[in-house]
Amino acid sequence: MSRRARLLVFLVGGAAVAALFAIAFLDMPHFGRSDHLYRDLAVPAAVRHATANVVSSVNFDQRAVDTFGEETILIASVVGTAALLRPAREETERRIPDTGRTLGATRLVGYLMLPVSLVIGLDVILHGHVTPGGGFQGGVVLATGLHLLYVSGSYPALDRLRPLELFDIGDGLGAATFAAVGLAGIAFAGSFLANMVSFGTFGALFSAGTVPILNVAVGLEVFAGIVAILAKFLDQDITVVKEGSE
Amino acid sequence: MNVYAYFVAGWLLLAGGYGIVRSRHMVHAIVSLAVSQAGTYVLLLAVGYQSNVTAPVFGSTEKPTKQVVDPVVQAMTLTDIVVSATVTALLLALAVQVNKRQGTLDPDELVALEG
Amino acid sequence: MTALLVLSLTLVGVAGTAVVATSRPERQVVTYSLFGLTLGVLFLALQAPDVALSQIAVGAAVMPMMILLTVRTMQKDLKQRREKDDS
Amino acid sequence: MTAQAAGHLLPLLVAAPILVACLLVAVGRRLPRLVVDVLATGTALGVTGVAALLLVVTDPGRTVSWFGGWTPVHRLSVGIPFVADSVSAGIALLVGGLMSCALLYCWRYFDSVEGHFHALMLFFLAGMEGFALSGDVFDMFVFFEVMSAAAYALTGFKVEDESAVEGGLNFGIVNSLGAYLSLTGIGILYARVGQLGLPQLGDALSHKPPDALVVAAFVLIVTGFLVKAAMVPFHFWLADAHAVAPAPVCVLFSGAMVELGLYGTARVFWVVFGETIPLDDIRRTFLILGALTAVLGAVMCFTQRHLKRLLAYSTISHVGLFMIGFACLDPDGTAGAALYVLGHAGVKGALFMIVGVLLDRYGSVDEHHLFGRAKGQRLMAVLFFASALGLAGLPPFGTALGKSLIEDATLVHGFDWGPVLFVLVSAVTAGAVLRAGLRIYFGLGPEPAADDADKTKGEEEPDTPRLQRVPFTMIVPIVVLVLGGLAAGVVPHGGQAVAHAAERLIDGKGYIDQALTNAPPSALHPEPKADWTTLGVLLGVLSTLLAFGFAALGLWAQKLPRPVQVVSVVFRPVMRGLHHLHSGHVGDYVAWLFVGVAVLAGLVGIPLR
Repeated sequence: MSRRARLLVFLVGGAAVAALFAIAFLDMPHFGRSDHLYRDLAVPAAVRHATANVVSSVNFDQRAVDTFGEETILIASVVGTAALLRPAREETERRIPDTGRTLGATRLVGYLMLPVSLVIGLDVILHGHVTPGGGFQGGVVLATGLHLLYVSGSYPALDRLRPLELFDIGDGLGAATFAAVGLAGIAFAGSFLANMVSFGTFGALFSAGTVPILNVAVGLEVFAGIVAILAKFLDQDITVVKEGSE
Repeated sequence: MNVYAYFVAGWLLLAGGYGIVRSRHMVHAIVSLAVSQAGTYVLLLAVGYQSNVTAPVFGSTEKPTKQVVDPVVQAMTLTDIVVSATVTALLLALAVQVNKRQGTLDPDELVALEG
Repeated sequence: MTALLVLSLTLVGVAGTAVVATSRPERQVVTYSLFGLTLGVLFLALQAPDVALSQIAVGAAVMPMMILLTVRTMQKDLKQRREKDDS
Repeated sequence: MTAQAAGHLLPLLVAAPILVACLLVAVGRRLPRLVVDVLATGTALGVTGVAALLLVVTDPGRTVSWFGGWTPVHRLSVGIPFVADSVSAGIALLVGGLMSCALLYCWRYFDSVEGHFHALMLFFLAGMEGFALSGDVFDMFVFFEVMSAAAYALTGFKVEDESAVEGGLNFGIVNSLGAYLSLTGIGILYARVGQLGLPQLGDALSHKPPDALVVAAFVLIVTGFLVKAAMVPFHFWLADAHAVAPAPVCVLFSGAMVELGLYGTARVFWVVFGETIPLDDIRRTFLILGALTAVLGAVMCFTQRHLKRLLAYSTISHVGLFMIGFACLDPDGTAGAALYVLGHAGVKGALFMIVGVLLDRYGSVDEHHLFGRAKGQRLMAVLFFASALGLAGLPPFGTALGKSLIEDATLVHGFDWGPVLFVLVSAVTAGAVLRAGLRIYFGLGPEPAADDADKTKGEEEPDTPRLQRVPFTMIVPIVVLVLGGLAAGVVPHGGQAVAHAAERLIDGKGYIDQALTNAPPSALHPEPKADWTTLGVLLGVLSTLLAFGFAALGLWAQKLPRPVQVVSVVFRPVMRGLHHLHSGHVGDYVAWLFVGVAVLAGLVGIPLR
C-alpha cells in the first residue's frame, strides 16, 4: 500500500479502536476507588507468610508461576539475542587493545561507581521481601553498574571483568534454581512453588520463607542475563567486523 | 477526571500503533511498540490505584494494618516491564541483522518478503 | 485526584507522543529515556515504588543503551557498506 | 494415581524442559553435539510421556492444581491454577510429540550454535505447555510471551538469510502488539472483577448482561490470540514467518502454535464469557471470520510457488476451517475441529519436513526451480503424496473424520454452505500441494519458464550443508508424522474420546465448579456420534478427486481452450491486488490489525445494542 492508503486504513481502524477504548473506560470503576477485591485477599495472605513487601509476596509466593514464566522469557531472550547477534559467516571478532586513551578522571568515576552500584544492587536484592525492590531491580542495577565502565570509556576493563561464559552459567543457574525451588515445593510441601521454609518474623531480613531465596535466584539470573544481552550489542558495535575490512 | 488516567493509557497504545504505521525506520517502529506497551503499564497501575493510601510495602517497622493500593497490578506491571525489555532486545537484534543484510531499515525499502 | 497525578499523567502522555514523533532513532534514545523517567515519576505518584525502580533502571538505562548500541552498529555497517561501494 | 499426584504432573510439563534448557544455556558450549541432541530430544520425549500419562489419568474428568497451595476459599483465591481436561492434556501431548519429531529431525544436522537452538526449542515447548494448561488469564499472557519470545528468535535463527531476519521482525512486532491489546483487555476486565483466574472471572460474569466493558474486554483479550491464530485480517505475519523459519520450527508453528491461538480463544470464551455473551452472537462472528480466512488462505495458497509460503497459506486456510468447527459452539463441531487439528498437525508437519529435505538437497524451495529434479526419490515421493492426500481429507486420515464432523455440525445449524466450503477449500489447498509434488517428483506438465518475474521471496539458505542422501533421523520423524495423521482417523473409538473431550471443553460451568470447589465433573453423553458417516466419506473422496482436478488445472492451465482462459482475465487483477496486500510491510500489517479489532468489536458488539 502507499503511505497514504496505509494511513487511511490505520485511521479507520484506530478511530474505531479509540471508540472501543472510550466506551470501555467510561464503564470502568473510577480511578482511585476503594474497593479492590484481589488486594483485600493478597495483603492478609502476605502477612500470613510474613512478607512485608506485598508486591514481592504476589510475585514470588502467591503468583510465583507468573514470575517463573517471566524469568523464562528473560533467559529465552538472552539465548535468542546471543543466537541472533552471533558473528555471521563472513564476520569475525577482533580484539581491542587497551589504548588508555580515555581520561583518567572519567575512568576513575567508572571504577568508583562500580562498588557503589554493587552495594546498592545487592541491598535491593537481599531486602526485596521487606522494602521496595527485589531480584529483578537489583539485578538490573548490578548490570548497569558494570556497564558504567563502558560509559566511562574503558571497554577493555569491562571486557576483563566480564568472562561471558561465567555469565551464561550464572544465567542458567539462576533460572534453574527457580525451577528447582518450585519442584522442591512438590516434594516437601505438596505443591509447585509452595512457600515451605519457616516464615520468620514479619519485617526481618530472615522472613518470608522462600521469597528471599527466589529473589536471589532472580537477581543472579537478571544480572547475568542483562550483562550478556548488553555484551552482545556491545560486541556488534565494537568487535564484530566483516572479514577483510580490518 | 475520574477516567483521565485510563485515557492516557489508551492514548499511548494508539500513539505507538500510529508510530509503527508511519515509521520510516525499524528501530523507530520497535521503540514505538515499547510506547504502546507503556500504555498497558499505565492502565494496570491506574486500575489498582486508591486515593490517599500508601504503597503496599510495609518495611521492617510498620504494622500491616494500614490501607494500601493494589499490589497485584504492580506485580503484573513488573512482569510487563521485563517482557518489554526482553522483547525489545530480541527485536533490536533482528533489526541489526536486517540492516546488515539489506543495508536499510526503512520499511518502505525492505522488500525481501512481498507476496 | 491530586495535581501531582494529573501533572505526571500529562507529562507521560506528552513524552510518549514525543517519542513517537521523533523519527530519527538516534534522537529517540534521548526522548525515550526522558519518557522512561516520566513513567518512573508517575509510578512513584501512583504508590508503586517497586515498579518505579524497575522502570527507571530499565526504561532510563538499559533500553536506551540497547537502542544506542543498535544505532551505532547500524551507522558502522552503513559506513562499511559505503566504503565497499566506493572502492 | 491420586488426584493430587496427577496434579503434580502439570508443573512438571513446564518445569522439566526449562530446567534442561537452563543446563544447555549454562554448559551447552562445552557439550559434544550428540549429548545436546540426546538431552533435548530425550526431554521432549519425556514431556510427551508425562503428557500421555496426564491424559490417561485425567480422562474423562479434569485435573486441577493450585500452585503454592493457594486453594480457593469461598470460590476466591490469590493463587494460579493449572487445569487439565482431555483437550488441554491432548494439546500438551500433541505439542510434546511434534517437538520430539522436530528435534529428532535436526539431529546432528542443524548448526545449533553452542546449544542455543536446542535451548530455544525447549523454552518454546515450555511456553506452549504452560499456555495450554494455565487457568489464569494473566498467566496465559505470560506463557503466550514465553512461546513468542522463543518463536521470534527461532524464526530469525538463520541470520545470514536476509528474509529470515525480516520475517522474524514482522512476526515479532505484530504478535507483540496483539499481546499488548490482550493485556489491555485483561486490565479492563480486572478493573471490574478484581480476580485473574479464569474460573473466578467466569463465576463473577455468569448471567450478567454483556455490557460495553465485557464486550470490549472479550474483543481485546481474544485479539492477541487471534493474531497468533492468523485469522484474517491478523494473518499477514504468518506467511512471512513460515516462509523463513527453519523447517523443523515450521512444524511446530503450523501444527501447534497457531492452533494454540484458537484454543486460547475457545478456552477464554467458554470459561469466562460463555454465560454472558449470547452464543448466537459469537457463532455468527467466528463463522464469518473463519470462512473469510479459509477462502483467502486457499486462494493465496494456490497462487504460490515458494513451497514454504504455499504450505503457510494452506495453514491459514485450515485454521479458518478449524475456526468454523469451534464456531458451531457445540460438541460435534468442537470435536471435529480437535480431530482436524490432530490430523492436520501430522500431515502438515510431514510436508514441512519434506520441503526441508528438498531445500537441503537441492538448495531451493521454489516449485519452478525444482521442476523434475527429485525424480526417482521414491520414498520421499510416497510420503509427500500421502501427506498431500491427507491434507485433501481422504479417508481414513484424521483430517477427513474431523472435516466430516464439522460438515455435519454446520448442517445442523442450517449453514448449507458449510460442506461446500470445506470440500472446495481442502481441494484447492491440497491441489496446490499435489501440483507442486507432480512437478517436482514426476516432472509433469510443461516445464515452467525460467523467468523469476513472479517469484515470491523467502528463505533461500539451506538449513544444513548439502545432503547427499537423506539420513535416517530425518526419515523417521516424517514417517511418524504421516502415521500420526492417519492414526487420528483410524484408532477405534478415537472419535468418541475426542467428542467427550469436546464436551468437557465447552462445559465452562463444570470447569469453574471443579476448579473452585472440587465438584465432580458432570456426566458425559453416553453415545456420542463422532464417527465416520457415508456422507462424510463421500465428501472426503470428492474433495480428493477435486484436488487432483485443481492440480491438473495448475499444471496445464495454458493448454485450456481460449474461451475458458478468459476467466483468468478477470481473475488476474484480483490476484495481483491480493498479492500486493501481502506486502511484507510491517506498517500495513499493524494498520490491518487495528481494522481487525474494529471489525471484531463491530461483529460482537453491535448486535447486542
